[in-house]
Amino acid sequence: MIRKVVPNVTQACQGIKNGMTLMFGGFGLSGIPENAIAQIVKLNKNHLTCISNNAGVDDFGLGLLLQKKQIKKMISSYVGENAEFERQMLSGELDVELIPQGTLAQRCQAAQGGFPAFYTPAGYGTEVAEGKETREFNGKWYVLEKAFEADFAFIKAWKGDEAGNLIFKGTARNFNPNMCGAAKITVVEVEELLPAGALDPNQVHIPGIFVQRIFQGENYEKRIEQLTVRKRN
Amino acid sequence: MIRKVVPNVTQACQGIKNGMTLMFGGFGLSGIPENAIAQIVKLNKNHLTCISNNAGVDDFGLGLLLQKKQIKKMISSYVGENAEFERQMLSGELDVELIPQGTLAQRCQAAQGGFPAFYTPAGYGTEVAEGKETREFNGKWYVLEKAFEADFAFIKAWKGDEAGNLIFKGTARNFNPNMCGAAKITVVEVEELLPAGALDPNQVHIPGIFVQRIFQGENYEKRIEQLTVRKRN
Amino acid sequence: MALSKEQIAKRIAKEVKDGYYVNLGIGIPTLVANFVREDINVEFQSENGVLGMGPFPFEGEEDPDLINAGKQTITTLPGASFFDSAMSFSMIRGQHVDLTILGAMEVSELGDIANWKIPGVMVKGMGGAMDLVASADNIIVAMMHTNKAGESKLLKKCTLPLTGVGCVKKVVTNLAVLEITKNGFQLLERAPGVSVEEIVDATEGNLIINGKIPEMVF
Amino acid sequence: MALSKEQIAKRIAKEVKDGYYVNLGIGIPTLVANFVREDINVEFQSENGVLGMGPFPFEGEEDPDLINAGKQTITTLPGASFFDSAMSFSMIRGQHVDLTILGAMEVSELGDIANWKIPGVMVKGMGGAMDLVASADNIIVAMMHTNKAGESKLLKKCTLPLTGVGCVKKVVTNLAVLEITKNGFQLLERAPGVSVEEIVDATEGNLIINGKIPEMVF
Repeated sequence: MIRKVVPNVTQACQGIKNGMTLMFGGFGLSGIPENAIAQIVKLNKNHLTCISNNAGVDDFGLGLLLQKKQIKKMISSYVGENAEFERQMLSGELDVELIPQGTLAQRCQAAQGGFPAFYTPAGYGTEVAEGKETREFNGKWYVLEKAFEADFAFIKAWKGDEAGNLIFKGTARNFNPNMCGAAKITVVEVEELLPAGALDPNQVHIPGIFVQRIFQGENYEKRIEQLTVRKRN
Repeated sequence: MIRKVVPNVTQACQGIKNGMTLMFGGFGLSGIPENAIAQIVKLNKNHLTCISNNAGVDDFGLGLLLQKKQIKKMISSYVGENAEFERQMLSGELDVELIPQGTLAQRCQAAQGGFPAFYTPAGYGTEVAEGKETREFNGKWYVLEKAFEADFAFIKAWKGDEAGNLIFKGTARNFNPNMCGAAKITVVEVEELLPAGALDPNQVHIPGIFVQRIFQGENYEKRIEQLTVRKRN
Repeated sequence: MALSKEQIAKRIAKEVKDGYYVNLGIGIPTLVANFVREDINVEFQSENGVLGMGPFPFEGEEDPDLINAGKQTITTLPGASFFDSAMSFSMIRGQHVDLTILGAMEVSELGDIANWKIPGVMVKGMGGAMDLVASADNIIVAMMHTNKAGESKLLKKCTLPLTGVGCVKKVVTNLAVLEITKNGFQLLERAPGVSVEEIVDATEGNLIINGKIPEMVF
Repeated sequence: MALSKEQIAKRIAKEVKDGYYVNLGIGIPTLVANFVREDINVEFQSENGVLGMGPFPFEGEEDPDLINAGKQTITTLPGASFFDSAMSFSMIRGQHVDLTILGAMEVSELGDIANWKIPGVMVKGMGGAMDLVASADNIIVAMMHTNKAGESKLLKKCTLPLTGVGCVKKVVTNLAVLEITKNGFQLLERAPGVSVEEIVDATEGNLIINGKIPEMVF
């Protein structure tokens, strides 16, 4: 068994440099690597390119990096919950590349799996396809999209073991598994870190081979963005 | 919940016609759809194109279809355990397309996921790439491979529920999940068919949306091809 | 009288058939789930990674690890499953989802749709919409017939950046049900009490009116 | 004296470093697992969908749902995982596997490899070998130096259909350890008691001999 455990977030985040490209798992505020984000804020690294489906909210998630203007460029599919983001984008302070959500997922998956490029129908005929190669297969048009190239992927899992095997919970799974192994170094924080052998090998979502560092996360806030409930009868 | 259950293998295999393209899960004899194969032998459909990593052994698995000369063309990555297969291939009775195993998996995955084509390094510079488009990305060469187009996918899962959700066991998983939803109709046989709600939604390997028909399989032989054991001390 | 958002959702719910997997966008489409007939079997997919969504949770039972694509807390029904984003879009791109219902800022008579960006004013992003409209065979748009300035949202040609081209099959607005055909918007039904003339006035794109147009029935 | 298959495996085992994920091909490569130092941590991947393979099962404990890519019954160690074929080749193609050891019929001085087909005689198929050799940075070939007819398997140019081009990094045979360099096979070590002349005679491809060639140490 190859051990991937590091003792804390400080060591897990070693090696981050100004100007690097970082991936972050999560959808909205669900399944985001809270500990790693806090550490990157603390490290005050800047000129970062961040790949993440969303950009957090004003005072949480990647919004914390935006507040401190650590982000030079955002690659996302939806950023609609963040006023500071919108301000920086419209003023031109922040470079933003908006891409279809499925394309975002597959550009991660391609990086993980050694595919340099793939054809997808998403965005054909729109400004997303501008400057990109397009091509017809079986009478339908597709856009050529490339694998991401990133330095770090920051992942949040539910349970993990010392070998780096991961299990995600509910819809906190989202982009997290797709980003594992999609960057040079994959750093995972977990709610529960277990000894090797504690996870059923049949139920592992992501094998440890895609993970370089794993650590026990702390103090999860797990904020809810849109609390929607029913009244009990 | 959308119910996918059919009462038996006869109904599960309805609609198979001579000349169709069929996918079969399994690696060697592990995780093969034994019930569906027996039924296709019984139906005596022929001129079939079969997509399967292997071709079974002389008297089991897809070897049973080969014996009865029901297969016109085999698309596989490795066929080394089958004398009748080798005879039919070398004599020219059987048309064979051998492709890299990872390419086979990804051509299934592409069909499942609506990707018409992808670039892979496997086979570049070999006869596998002959007649195919090749292309350089970042200094490395790749071959353009296309998604499969199949009529039926025959899948063997361990547990399944009425909604078509599937869990596979051990290395009997192999190509089975990749072939689900990769053909017009996906037919699944399971060792244990459970009511909806019996499977943990977090542990489902393949959601029912990729499955059209599911049935309780019977009389699994689960032959072992290479029995290798240690002596107890 | 023009329909309320709930009524638009109720009318669209009639398009949901037994055995459908359905993806609902944010806004009016989300409301459709409340009006689907109880005697048919339907599963709702949300592109953030869940199939088999149920109603909102009871107060106090919300789970931050269980949300829909609108970031709302949800529940699941028996037979549900969770999956990653890549698999989610395999469902969508691979045409395993039978019906997609989404909102729009503009729809053209050719079936083009714009719903993600107003240059210089608002850019929320396309989210999963571009994958959905590029892939799905069956796309219904739910929206108001006109914008807040009273201008038609059913146009000859979209003025905003497109989300997808030639993909919308049907539009249900507060005034009418329309099908996109080769020649433009074919008027199928009108809201109860709304006249054909009102619809003509509110529609900039080519409107095809064949015979008597019935009122919607819910 | 020329090495036995076990000795070839034993020598190759020295190339396996702490923290490596290793994929072992059928034949001699499979034997390598038996000789890896016990004080280092290594995980074996098998492309049919398992990481963390252990030894063969005890008699009576074999499981038909638990095999390796050679279709042999196996066991798993703590920290193991199962996955589907597409994910398995994402590990391989994505260069997450650190070392690939496989057999060959022919290797050329340029690092080309042929191991899947003899036209008109034998076609077993390439299995996962083409993905492995096209992707891995670190590929070691384990094979006999000559074929049954006594002809060299280390050639200027492969005569059989290729599995991959310019990919082999090292070759360990029953006679020698050789590295593939720009100029051909660089002789690194010779089997105990085997002379450099014997290796020269058995090698058709360009052989580079710099200085005194040490005997292998196990």
